[in-house]
Amino acid sequence: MMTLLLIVLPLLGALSLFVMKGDSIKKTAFAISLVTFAMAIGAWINFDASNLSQYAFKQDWIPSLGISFSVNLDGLSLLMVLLTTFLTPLIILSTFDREYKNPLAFYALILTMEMALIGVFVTQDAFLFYIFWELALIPIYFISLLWGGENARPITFKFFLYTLAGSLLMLFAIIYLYLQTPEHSFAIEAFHKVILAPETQSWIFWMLFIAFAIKIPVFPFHTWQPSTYHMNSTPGTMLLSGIMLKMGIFGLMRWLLPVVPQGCIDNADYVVILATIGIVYASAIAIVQKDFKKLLAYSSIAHVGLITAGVFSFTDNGLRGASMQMLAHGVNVVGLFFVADILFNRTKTFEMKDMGGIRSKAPWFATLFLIILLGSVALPLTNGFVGEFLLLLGVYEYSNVIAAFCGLTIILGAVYMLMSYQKTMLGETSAATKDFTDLTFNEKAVLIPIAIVIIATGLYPKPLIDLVEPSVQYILSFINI
Amino acid sequence: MNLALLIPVLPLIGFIINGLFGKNLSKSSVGLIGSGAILGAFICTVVVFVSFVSGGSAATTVKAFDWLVIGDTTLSFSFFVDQLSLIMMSLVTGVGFLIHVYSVGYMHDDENYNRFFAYLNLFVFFMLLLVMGDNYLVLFTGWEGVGFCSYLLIGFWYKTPDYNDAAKKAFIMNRIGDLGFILGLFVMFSEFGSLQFTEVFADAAQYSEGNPAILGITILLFIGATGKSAQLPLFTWLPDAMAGPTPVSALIHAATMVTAGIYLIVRSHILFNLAPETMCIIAWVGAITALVAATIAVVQNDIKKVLAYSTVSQLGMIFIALGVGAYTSSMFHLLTHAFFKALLFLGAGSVIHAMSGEQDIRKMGGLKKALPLTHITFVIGCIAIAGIPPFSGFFSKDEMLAHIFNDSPALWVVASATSALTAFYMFRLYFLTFSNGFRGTDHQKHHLHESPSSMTTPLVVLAVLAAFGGVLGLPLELFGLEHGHFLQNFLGLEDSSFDLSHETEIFLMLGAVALAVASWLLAKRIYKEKQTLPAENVTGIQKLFVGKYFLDEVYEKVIIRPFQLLGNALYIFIEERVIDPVVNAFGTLSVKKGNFVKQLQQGNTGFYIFGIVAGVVLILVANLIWFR
Amino acid sequence: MNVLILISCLGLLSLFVGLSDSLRRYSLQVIVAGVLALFVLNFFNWNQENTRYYHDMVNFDHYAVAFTGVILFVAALVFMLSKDQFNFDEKGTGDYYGIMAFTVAGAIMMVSYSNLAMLFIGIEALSVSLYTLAGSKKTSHESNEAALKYFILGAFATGFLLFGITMIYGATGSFNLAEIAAYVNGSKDLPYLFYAGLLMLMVGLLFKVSAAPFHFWAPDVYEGSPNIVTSFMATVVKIAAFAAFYRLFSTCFGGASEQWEMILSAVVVLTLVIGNFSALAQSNLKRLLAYSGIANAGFMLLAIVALKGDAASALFYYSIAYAAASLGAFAVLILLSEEGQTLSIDSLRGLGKKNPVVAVLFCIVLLSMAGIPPTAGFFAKYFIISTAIANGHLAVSLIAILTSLVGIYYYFKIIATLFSAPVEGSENTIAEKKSYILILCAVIIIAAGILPELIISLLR
Amino acid sequence: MNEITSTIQVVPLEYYIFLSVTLFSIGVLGMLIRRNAIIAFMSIELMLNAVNLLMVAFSAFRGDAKGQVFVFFIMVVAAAEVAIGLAILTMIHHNRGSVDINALNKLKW
Amino acid sequence: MLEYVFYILSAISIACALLMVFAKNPIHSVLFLIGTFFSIAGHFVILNAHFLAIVQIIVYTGAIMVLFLYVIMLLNLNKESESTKPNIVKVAAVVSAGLLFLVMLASFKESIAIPLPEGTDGIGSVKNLGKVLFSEYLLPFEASSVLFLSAMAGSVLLAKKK
Repeated sequence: MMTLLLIVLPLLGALSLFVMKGDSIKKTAFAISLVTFAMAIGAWINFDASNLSQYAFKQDWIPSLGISFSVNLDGLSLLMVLLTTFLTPLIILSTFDREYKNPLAFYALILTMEMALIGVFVTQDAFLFYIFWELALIPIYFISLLWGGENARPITFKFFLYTLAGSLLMLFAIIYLYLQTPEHSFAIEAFHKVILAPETQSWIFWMLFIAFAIKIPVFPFHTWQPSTYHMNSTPGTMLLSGIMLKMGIFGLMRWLLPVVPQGCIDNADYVVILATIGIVYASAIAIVQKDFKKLLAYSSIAHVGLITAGVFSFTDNGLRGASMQMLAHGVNVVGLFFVADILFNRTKTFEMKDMGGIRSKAPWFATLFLIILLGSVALPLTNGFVGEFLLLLGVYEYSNVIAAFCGLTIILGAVYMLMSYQKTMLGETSAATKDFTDLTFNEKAVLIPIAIVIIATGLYPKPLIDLVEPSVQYILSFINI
Repeated sequence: MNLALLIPVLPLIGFIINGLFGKNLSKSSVGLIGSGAILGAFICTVVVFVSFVSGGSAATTVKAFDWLVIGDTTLSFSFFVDQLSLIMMSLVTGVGFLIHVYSVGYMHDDENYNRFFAYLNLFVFFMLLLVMGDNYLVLFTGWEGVGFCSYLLIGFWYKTPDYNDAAKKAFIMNRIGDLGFILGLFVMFSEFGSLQFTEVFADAAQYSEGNPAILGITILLFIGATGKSAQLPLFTWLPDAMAGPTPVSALIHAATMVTAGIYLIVRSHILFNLAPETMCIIAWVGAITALVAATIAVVQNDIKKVLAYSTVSQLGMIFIALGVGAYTSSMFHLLTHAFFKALLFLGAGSVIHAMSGEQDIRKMGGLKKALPLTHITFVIGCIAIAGIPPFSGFFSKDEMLAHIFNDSPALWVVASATSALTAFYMFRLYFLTFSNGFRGTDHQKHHLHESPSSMTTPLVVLAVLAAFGGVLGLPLELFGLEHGHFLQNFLGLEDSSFDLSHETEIFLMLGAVALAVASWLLAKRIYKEKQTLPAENVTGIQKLFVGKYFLDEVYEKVIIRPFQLLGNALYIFIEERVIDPVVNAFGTLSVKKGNFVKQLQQGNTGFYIFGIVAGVVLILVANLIWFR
Repeated sequence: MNVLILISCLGLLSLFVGLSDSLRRYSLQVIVAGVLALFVLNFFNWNQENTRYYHDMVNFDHYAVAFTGVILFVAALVFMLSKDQFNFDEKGTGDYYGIMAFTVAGAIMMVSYSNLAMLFIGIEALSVSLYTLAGSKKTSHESNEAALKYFILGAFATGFLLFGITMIYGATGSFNLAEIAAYVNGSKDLPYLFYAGLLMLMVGLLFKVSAAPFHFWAPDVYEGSPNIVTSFMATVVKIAAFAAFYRLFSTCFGGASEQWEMILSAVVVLTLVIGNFSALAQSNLKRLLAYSGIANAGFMLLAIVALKGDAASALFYYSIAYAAASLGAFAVLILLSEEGQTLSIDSLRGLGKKNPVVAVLFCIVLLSMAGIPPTAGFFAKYFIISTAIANGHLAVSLIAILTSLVGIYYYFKIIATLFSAPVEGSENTIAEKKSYILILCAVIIIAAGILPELIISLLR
Repeated sequence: MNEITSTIQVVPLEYYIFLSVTLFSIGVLGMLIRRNAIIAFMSIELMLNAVNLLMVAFSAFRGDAKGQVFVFFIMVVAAAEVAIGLAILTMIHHNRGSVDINALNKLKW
Repeated sequence: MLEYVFYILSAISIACALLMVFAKNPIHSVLFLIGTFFSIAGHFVILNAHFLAIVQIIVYTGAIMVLFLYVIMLLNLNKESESTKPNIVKVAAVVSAGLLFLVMLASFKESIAIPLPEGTDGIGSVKNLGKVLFSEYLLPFEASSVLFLSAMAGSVLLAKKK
């Protein structure tokens, strides 16, 4: 029931906004997202990680087609739900000092998005998964289109159609799998039972993988991403980068590995190589970016490339690392994009060469940025390290040469992140930054929780790892037959 | 033993207080908190040390909390208290405390006073993690953490772009090494299934010499060490790191952080002993680094740069010793070097303080009178580093040289040459700074003054240590006790066998001393008596030295530029000309196709009839072909 | 059966109402009330024991009753939408309603026939009425042109249809579906005559459902006809045509499926490609809907390709989803045209600001057309694709899925326009308008999306 | 009445098919080649007649009256269509003064 | 003997059909079409469909073609004013119609072996046809009245002037 409530609450919240006026809209939206977060925490408190189906809710929906509204929480789902519900209030809070036109629609869309995202993470039915998956795309389409910056329309369309193309392939694969299930059911257990020939698994694998890969995005399916992140309003970018791309990785772990294990094993080499190329490629491009937001976009590609490689190492370390890094990346990237937003808000530019010296003007800002940056470059005792270490270890167990290449992210990540920090924060102030003001209360209220989470989960990740451990083992049990 | 937990925690508390609330505290309380935290840690260390020794010197593990789950094991955040870590802890907290005290005076006028102490405390925290960790991952945590603090402190004066570049360079070069380190950990984990020191070493005992996995682990760990301890090819960051405040140079870039590589190898010596090839590489990398850095130091004119290259050179020497398996002497030299190099840096800081920030020794001279205390301590430091008895450097260096000779005379030649050069450039530095007349501006001359007592006290303490630190390594036979010396017996490391005769030993000792004294005299002749100043334009091989072997330029041309070009090329040619257009092509093609298909709709009924007829014909033909 | 008789009577009644000067203004009420009453009456035909009437001319089985219900309901909606739409001359309204009622009668024949003669008469009753309706705006050149094009091409296609029927008669000696089916299933080697006849018959039907390459009439006729007639054609007529198509092929020709499957698959692909890509390049909303109708036809044909399994319920669901979405779109179109707006997509700019309710409802409609869950449009496409895959038509299903991406593009282009800033200087005057039909359609779309089981279980 | 059987005996069904297809094709040709709507209508009538002929032939060869009944319906429909078609034509001629089917291409693309 | 009748009738119908298509004047086309209809009525006769033959003449020539003539006269279309299509289109038209002809022929030429019917004498008679039509085919018959009604109302609506 709790799981259902987690889905329904944001939706009801979104609807309730329609009776609100003025400032109370965003406050209500924030309150609702906080309550959702509290519920997720509540779910966590009484959680028994070893039980893979908790707070389950199941209601037949289209029984004749074996479709049911079946949701529950396991460790992995709960982790993602925690991420989503933690970030959404922050994303909403990040807008408090900004003016967005038509706030009613804006916050309603954000809450709807939260609903769809939670749905994606908790569903146990492939059909429902697909529905939430698509449903998540609609709010972000509108957010991109209506609140996006320059060239919002063509860029939104590219992003939208690109991801949809992948989704449609996924739909095809899901239907095919459904038809192969013995009892004609969309339930994930039924999918687990499907036995397919290796060749069939292979093409199903690619269909599903491309869908996820576009969302993640894995090189070379990434080109929608930098422009979309760059053009979008900050909440849009945060939603996309912080939570939405996790859908792809989550999809890999929940819907790809256990369902077509042989296909995964047969094609893992290609995927890992693509991911590795993506890491180096995106890092190299990030290094030469002059625009801060684009730099973040490319850095994100590099990070998720590593996560993908980790997932496809099929090792417990790789999957644990992927889970941890999903959380870490979500938190960090939201923080970083908010930093970009603050920079843009004060300087009206994303060009790093026009900035500098902000540290002396805004010590709070500089320090919090630094902490988030450390998470991003995976310094030990920050959240990024936990994930990255486990991921690299996982990849190493898969192939030591590839691990060496993936490991370049340790160096290259430091190069571009420190470069951006230096260009924006250090040095003498410029014309654009001479009147830079330090963080407002609301801005602090966003960045400080992020910083705390970065350090707290870096210092003591064990509860989280314990949380996902049974799920990871369960996923692996399909691969290691 | 749980007191050990407090040792790293105290600096952390200091960091948090100073970092979060330092802005609102008075400078004196900031200094008090910062230094007090380290002092507390030092006291705790001493207490732990004493109880450790009195408790029969049994290594113990103190667990803080479970940290990570890797593979099938849970890695805990635990501290390991044994002889080695205790020595390092004492060094870190002891020297660290002195430098904190020194900083109270040195940084007194800085607007970011609290930030400085916060960073220093954080550094000490990470350094303690590094030396106290009971597994490689905690060690790595400290390892990365000190690198990060070094970044913060080098770029402490962040308004100057050069300093920021230096900080970034330091961090990134460290990270290159760290990649090696972390890969080494992976190999280790997959080989031993653990990263716990005790477990790894216990397992390693079953491996025979020359095992490829061990070889891989040791080489990768050594790559990590080259980054942190500034060895070729990753040493160029250290001289640039002098951009940071001088106490930082003393603490991080002389006494503690840069010795982390040595600590790592000594800590893992059981593995390294199984990999003779790696040892050979270490020795030669150390040798080349030592010589290269020494030659560069000879022509440097920046007081701190001379010391920096000297540090690189000395570390190189230690690596030679490590490479020949002389772990105890390495540790010995590490300690004495920490004393005298910290002393020298702090002395240099005192000089710079007096000179209002001037660092060029050509513009100094004759400071003997103005800075008497600094002068005395600096001389002690110079003599110690030059290896002239009876100061500490003599003992440690001599011991290393003897071991090196024992293993490879060729290395010994290099090491001795380095040693001679060390004496030369140190006294060059000394004479140019303190002797003869003052060469600076009138304003500077007017301003010259001895530093406050908060700065000189640490100098004196360090001078005493630099002078008498050699006691640690006095052969116990002199006192009629058993074989070896105090440090050796205490550490109980598995050094390589040592079979030189006493005669050879004494001969080597005398030779080294003679060389050092000769170098001293040569420096005195050139720089004191002839009053030669380093030329503006250098010629011949000196160009190479002044240009620092053009390593920075080579890196720039061979690695950095090509990589940037690659990034640009990927961005412009692959991203924007291939991948993106391919994706966009689907869109544009669709629209084009739409416009084409649209043209079919001519509006002309006759044409539509054609369409229908054509359709029927096609269907019937298809039917005829397929199903006839 | 009673429904069929009564709808014809209703048409007659409308004609009479149209004649009387005093009753004329009630003609709309009469027809709407009549059709709704029939819709209710139709429910009683469900699960009747004897479904075959008049020497097995018509068979009101579940399939027929279900589709009759849909046709009546959609027709009722179209009639409701038609207020003030037939105001070309004062006297004609009742006549138009009468003719439309006859069209519905033809449509009901098309969904319930069990004899080719009834199919033929049904198609012709439908077509002949539509020729008139297409040209009903007599002073408009577009309407004239639409009527003539529709007539010439329609009659031409009838020729092929008849040729096909003749051939099948020649081969089987019967017009009765059951007998033909028995013949098909009974003999191993069907004569070639039969196959060719089958294909000619298929051509005739493909024309009616506007499948490529027999679709050319559709965009022109849709655009030229009065809006209300277009909405009628796009919904009632199309559903009837598909129902007839499916009924024929599933009852009679399933046994010979390997013969036409490939050809029909090729037609599906061609239809999807032409429909979607042409729609992509449209700037006129009505014409875009016409092409989107062609694309939808491609999808519905896929159900016929699949034929087995749940294809009937898939087609049924699709019909409802498609009709609801189309009607919603036409409701907006009619709102626009009532205000004298051009029907270009750009005239929708700023609607989101001026009239958010209509904009959001239209948005729901468009989402359904694009096939975004959880709207009815998604399930419609899903059921069809699922059935097609289940019957092994993987390649054509994949193409259908991918071409629907193109569809998504142009539907979302409209959505984007709805919410983009209005053109400078132009006053969008539909600000105050409401359309209950639009609301109803949106509700149906959402309800059918949330509870699809209710609909698909009907024909299982 | 035994003439019928003899007709069937002397003229094979194929001939009727041939004749019917020929007439049908001529009708199609007329549709394709002429622009005059009246001629197009007549071509359609010709096509329908070709179908009628064939239908009657089948009916005769099968000895089954249903075919002939169907022809009856075809005639009915043809008559109805002609009525509508000519009405449309009249209307268009009234509006535009031409019955050239290709001149009607306002609606396109 | 009968086969010659068949050939002659066939020749007439094909020739008249062709002339109908190619005649410049619509009036001539109408007349040629009537010729075709007559010859088809002849075919009906030799196929023993006497009733249909009569209906053919009455409905087609008597009603439909007269309607055509009437419209042509009414609209003054009896001029040879039709702008001809370009030659390329004509060639294309002939080619496609020819192709259709060939393909249909190829598809249909294999007839089926229909067993010779027995007792088929009276099938084309009014009595027999009436029986079939008003028993078995009553519903289509009634339904076609709907069609007629619709066509009637439609024609009136469209053709009447304001």
